[in-house]
Amino acid sequence: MTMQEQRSIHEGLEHPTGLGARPGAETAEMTYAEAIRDALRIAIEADPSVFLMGEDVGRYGGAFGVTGTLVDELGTDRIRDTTISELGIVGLGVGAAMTGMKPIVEIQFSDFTAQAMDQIANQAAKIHFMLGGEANVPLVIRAPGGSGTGAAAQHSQSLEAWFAHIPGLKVVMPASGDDAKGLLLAALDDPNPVMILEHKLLYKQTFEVRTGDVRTPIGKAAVRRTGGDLTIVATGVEVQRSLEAAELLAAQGIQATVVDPVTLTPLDSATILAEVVKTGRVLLVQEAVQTGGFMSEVSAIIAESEAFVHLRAPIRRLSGLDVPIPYAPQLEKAVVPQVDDIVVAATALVKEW
Amino acid sequence: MTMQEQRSIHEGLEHPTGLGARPGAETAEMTYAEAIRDALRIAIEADPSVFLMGEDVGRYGGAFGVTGTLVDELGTDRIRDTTISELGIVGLGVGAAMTGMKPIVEIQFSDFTAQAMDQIANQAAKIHFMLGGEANVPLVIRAPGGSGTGAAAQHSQSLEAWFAHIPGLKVVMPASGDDAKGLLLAALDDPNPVMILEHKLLYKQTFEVRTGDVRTPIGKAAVRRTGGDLTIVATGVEVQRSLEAAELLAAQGIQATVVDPVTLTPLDSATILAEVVKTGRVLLVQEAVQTGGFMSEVSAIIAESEAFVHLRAPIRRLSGLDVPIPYAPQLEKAVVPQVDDIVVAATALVKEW
Amino acid sequence: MQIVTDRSAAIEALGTLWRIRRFEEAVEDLYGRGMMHGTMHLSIGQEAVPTGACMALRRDDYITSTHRGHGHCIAKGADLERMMAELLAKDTGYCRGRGGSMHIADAATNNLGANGIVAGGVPIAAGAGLSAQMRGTDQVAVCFHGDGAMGEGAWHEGVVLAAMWKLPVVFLCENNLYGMSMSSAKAFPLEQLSDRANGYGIPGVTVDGNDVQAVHDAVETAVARARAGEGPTFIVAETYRWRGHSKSDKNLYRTRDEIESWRESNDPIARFEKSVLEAGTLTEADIQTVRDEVRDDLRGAVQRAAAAPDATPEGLLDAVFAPTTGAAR
Amino acid sequence: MQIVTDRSAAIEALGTLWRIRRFEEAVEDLYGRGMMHGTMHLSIGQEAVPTGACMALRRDDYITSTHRGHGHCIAKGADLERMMAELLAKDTGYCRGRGGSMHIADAATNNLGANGIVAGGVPIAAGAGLSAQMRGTDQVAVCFHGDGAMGEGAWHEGVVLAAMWKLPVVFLCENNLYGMSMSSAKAFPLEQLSDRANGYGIPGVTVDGNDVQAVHDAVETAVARARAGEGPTFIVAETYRWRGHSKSDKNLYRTRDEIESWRESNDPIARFEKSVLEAGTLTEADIQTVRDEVRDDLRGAVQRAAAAPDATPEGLLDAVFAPTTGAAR
Ligand SMILES: Cc1ncc(C[n+]2csc(CCOP(=O)(O)OP(=O)(O)O)c2C)c(N)n1
Ligand SMILES: Cc1ncc(C[n+]2csc(CCOP(=O)(O)OP(=O)(O)O)c2C)c(N)n1
Ligand SMILES: [Mg+2]
Ligand SMILES: [Mg+2]
Repeated sequence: MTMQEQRSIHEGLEHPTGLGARPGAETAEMTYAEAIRDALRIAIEADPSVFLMGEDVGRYGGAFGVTGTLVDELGTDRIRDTTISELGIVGLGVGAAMTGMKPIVEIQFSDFTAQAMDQIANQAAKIHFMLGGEANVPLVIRAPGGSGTGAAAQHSQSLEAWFAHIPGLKVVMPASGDDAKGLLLAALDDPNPVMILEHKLLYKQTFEVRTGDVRTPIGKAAVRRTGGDLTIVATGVEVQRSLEAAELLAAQGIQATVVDPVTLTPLDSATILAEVVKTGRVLLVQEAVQTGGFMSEVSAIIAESEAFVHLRAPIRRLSGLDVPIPYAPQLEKAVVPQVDDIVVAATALVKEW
Repeated sequence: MTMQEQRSIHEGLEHPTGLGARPGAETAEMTYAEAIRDALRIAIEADPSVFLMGEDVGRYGGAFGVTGTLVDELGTDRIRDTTISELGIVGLGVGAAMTGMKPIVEIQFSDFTAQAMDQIANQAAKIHFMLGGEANVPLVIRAPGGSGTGAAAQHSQSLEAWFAHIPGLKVVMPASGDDAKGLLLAALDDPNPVMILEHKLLYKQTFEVRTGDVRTPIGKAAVRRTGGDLTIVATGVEVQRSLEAAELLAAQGIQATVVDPVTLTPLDSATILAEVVKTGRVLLVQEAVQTGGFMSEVSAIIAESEAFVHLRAPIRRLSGLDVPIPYAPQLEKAVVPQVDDIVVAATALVKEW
Repeated sequence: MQIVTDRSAAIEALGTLWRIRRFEEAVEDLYGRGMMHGTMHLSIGQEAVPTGACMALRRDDYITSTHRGHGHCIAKGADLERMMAELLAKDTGYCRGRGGSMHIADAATNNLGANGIVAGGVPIAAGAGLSAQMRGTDQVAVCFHGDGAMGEGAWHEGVVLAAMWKLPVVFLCENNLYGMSMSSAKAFPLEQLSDRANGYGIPGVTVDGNDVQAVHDAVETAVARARAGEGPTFIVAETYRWRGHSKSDKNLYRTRDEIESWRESNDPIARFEKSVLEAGTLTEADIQTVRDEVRDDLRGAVQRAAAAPDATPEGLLDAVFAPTTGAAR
Repeated sequence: MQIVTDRSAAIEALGTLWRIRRFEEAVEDLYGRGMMHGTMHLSIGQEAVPTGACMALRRDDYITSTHRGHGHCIAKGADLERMMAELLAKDTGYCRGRGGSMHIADAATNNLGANGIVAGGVPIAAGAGLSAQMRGTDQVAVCFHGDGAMGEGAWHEGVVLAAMWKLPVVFLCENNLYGMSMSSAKAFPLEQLSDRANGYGIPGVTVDGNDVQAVHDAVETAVARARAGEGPTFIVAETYRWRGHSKSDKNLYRTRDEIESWRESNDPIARFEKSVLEAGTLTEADIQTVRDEVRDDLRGAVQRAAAAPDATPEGLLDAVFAPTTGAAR
């Protein structure tokens, strides 16, 4: 296999199953990046308090091309290039959010939320509570996560578990273009800080996306596919890998349900548990490193719920290996769950239990 | 109850059970803070490459009195006051560790690791791997966590789950004075970065502690008490609360095993699972907020292990509420598991299952 | 604004100075008697900075404050009873007992809050300035911070962004010579701390922080500059903390003499009283009236706060998020 | 050290300049042909900075580097084959295929590594300086960073601590005018970027970054100062990046003319060759010999690297931690 072929694999699938638009509006084909741009345009045009700031979001068009030429349409006031100062960017967002604006801040790679962790965890998320309700922080943070681009350990992490462990912060992970748009617009309605973890491999993929000013509800899971043999819960890019795996499994006679939590906190446990009860077998799939990953939380919720007695098998996790993401393409692929890995894990679960 | 009485409750118990010295050496009574100071003195005197740096660790004696008058004994070179620059402190520690020193850095409150997260997660933990083994980072980070001092949401967090989710970082939580000493000395033997999460409420408590140059092994759990009815797994200050609860439970005829993981990563799952299998009932107790807490990881490990089939009850977690730590003493106590809460949860688990 | 020579301004300033001093003395007393929980950072000796600064501000101007924030909060106009109730862990406190001293904010006076994180308020203040600039108001944000905060990356990033966008922000450093135990003269090898501004292309000013009028004037100039769209200013107000950093402080890093000399010859309140007497603006009797009023106000505030219902854990889970009300557009 | 007028120094410098240039051209070519993975940050046009700087260093002096780090790594003495093998994701690469371009380090030359985090190396370099100071060696750490890094809190904190402790560190800013697309002139309202040093009480120097000798001399002075225990220096070397920031860069934030003018009239290699010819230090033939040698070396390195075994996932889990060997005392 040439590197070029490997690269195209890393760019992901062009036509995911089950990740189309939510019902109720007209739709158009667009990439995940375009869907986000559409949401940005709609919100910023409609509401003078909304603006975007981040590194290279203006003339450059965003490191992943999300903003594109939006600065030409909306101006440098509303699409605002910052210095390389993640803590400052989020902190200014907090201050602006407390004083009548609705900032959207872009962190160029979600790995750099480490720089901004104080403003995210100790300020944005806690201010409403600590201050006894004297202030709200309607801040939206967008940050791309995930591996698959050969950018190695400091540019490829899936850090959702950190954010899910911060009370006061809502965390969403759009797995489709439609949700990327709908969640961003929903986040802007929310008086609380919302972290949107986008995925780098999805940006260039095409999806069916609702047009106009639409919403994907925060706090509601999506059942992307149903099947009676096992329930797969997957997040981010692993949703489409799980859907693809489900098709391959179906060909072998194994029917899988695929649940996408969409929102990690506040989590829609009810939907997840209902789907677990139906099949009694659970496979949890995430790109993040296993230890302390968000799927451990999902597992724990299941294991202490009423669904426990309906389990006919141990709760299986399929996660990234507990290693930093390596550079080499063959290594990078090997350390996070791919379609085949899901098929193998699901088959074993169904065959053995 | 007066505030003074409430305060003394918050300072914790003077004589914990099951948290004495490990066998094999002479012992002395000392506080948790003194035990750490003893370890610092031993290591710094023995090894010219070891030193401590942090905010107010010198003349001030440390925000929690850990260093005391150590600077008089060891000098300002080895007990080094820094500016208020957590990212810089850890970063200088990384650089010094890569070039022949064994720095111990103190973060005054573990909440401020948020400031230093890039150097902890993206640098210290990943460098050995990313650089293909060209460098080691034998850095020890000490940081006090936990609530109970009325310091509110930005000074009271239990953030171990963040660190446990970082491959390349070892994470330990000493629950006793003896372990506080032994783990620090063991961490200094380790060529990898080790995060030691101390607990503020323990600093002034007296423990039986081994004298001299001793070790508590990293990566080995401690069974603090055994009993056949349920297995409690607890970390940090909840270990002693669980031991106290276990005594109260015993008075009601319920016998509890109490396992203290001691090291969170790499976790000694084998010991935990062995104890789970014996009782079939598990109660996981942590001070951290529940969602995404480390006990979710423990739950997930149990639920996907061979111990699964031995479970006769759902895996119960008893955690901090999913709220920032409030200031008012009555609120602060209400949001983290106290002895009574453990008794109630354990009793319900045993009675109902 | 002339404070020293204007009767009503002088009375206002004196009232603020004493409110801060008396409030903190009451806190110290309540804490000492075991009636108050947690920790405590007193600004006794530093009262002239918030007093002078806030008199240069409008009610709709913003401030961000610090762990040592009672003075800022009072000077911006907060209610003493709600402040005291907060410290006494009452349901009627500013934070309903959830925040305590380190997190009091007051929406009514555009006080964005104390902050337990050193320099945590610096980018937040810059953000408030950005908001004012974008909304086209001429509001200004004053960021109170300590000398120790100048070691933090957050300080740097907030100032960098404010300087680039010429945001209407005043970074006001209360240089009480120490960040906890670290001497700022030792920490930052600068002739004067305000030289730091030279690294950012913004004006840096040093002012006698125990002189209400001097602080006021420096802030007034910086505020005018900010309102005119000319960007941020860095002001260092030289002052001194009489008490320890917090209750755990044994003052080992400084001498008793040093503390005494500041208390005796550089008490900002004594200096202000002397200057208004000398200027003939107020009489001894006027001053006594202000003191008495403050004493009574404070006594009432403490009594009412103490009698208020304790904060309760009920509803805590619902207090984490602001209620969502549906589509905002 | 005289480079321009000393034959062996001139040959060394020219070799380094060309090694960097040719290495990166090879990388660009391999990437374009789909033989290389990931992303790529080329320093073509900036070669004089690492070349001049590292000639002022001893082998046991430390460097920290950046995402745009090939030049630093080569100038400090790394092996081209192992570098190329790393970029080709080979098991024989410096990082065994685990790090790629952004994480190459070389223990043999005390190169503490490239860093994917902007300003990530700044506190690390200060830590290496602290280590040298504590161990009582006279080693120095040179911290290469970009102009964009000056916006980061990490930059600030590293410099603050280095200044306080007078650490033997040289903060060497490669000012290529942009941090990705952000103009540093716009980002930092300073007359010259080296004025930033004025906020920290350390010397600030601006130097022509496309002049090997000038860079060398500035670094030599700073290194001498550092070795003498007088503390850190901030040097800004003015240079220009010919290529886009990385492959995704469409160069929309700068003009073609600007790029062309630097390439044509300010190529650091052409300038160096001209100066050594003019000085009579080297002949055209000498220069051609250097170029040929570099070409051959590089060709060999690429060939051997390409033929080496691919990195494999085996053993990855064991590569996370350095092996523990028991009690260190
Ligand atoms: C990020 C962070 N680091 C450390 C602390 C602990 N701490 C609280 S106040 C303080 C000293 C602050 O000094 P300065 O800024 O000068 O303010 P001052 O206390 O003198 O008013 C320290 C170290 C903190 N609260 N936050
Ligand atoms: C903390 C962090 N923020 C953002 C980035 C993304 N990024 C990589 S290089 C770069 C520009 C750096 O500019 P400069 O420091 O001037 O170096 P140059 O690329 O010009 O050599 C940016 C924004 C990063 N890698 N790390
Ligand atoms: Mg101070
Ligand atoms: Mg640059």
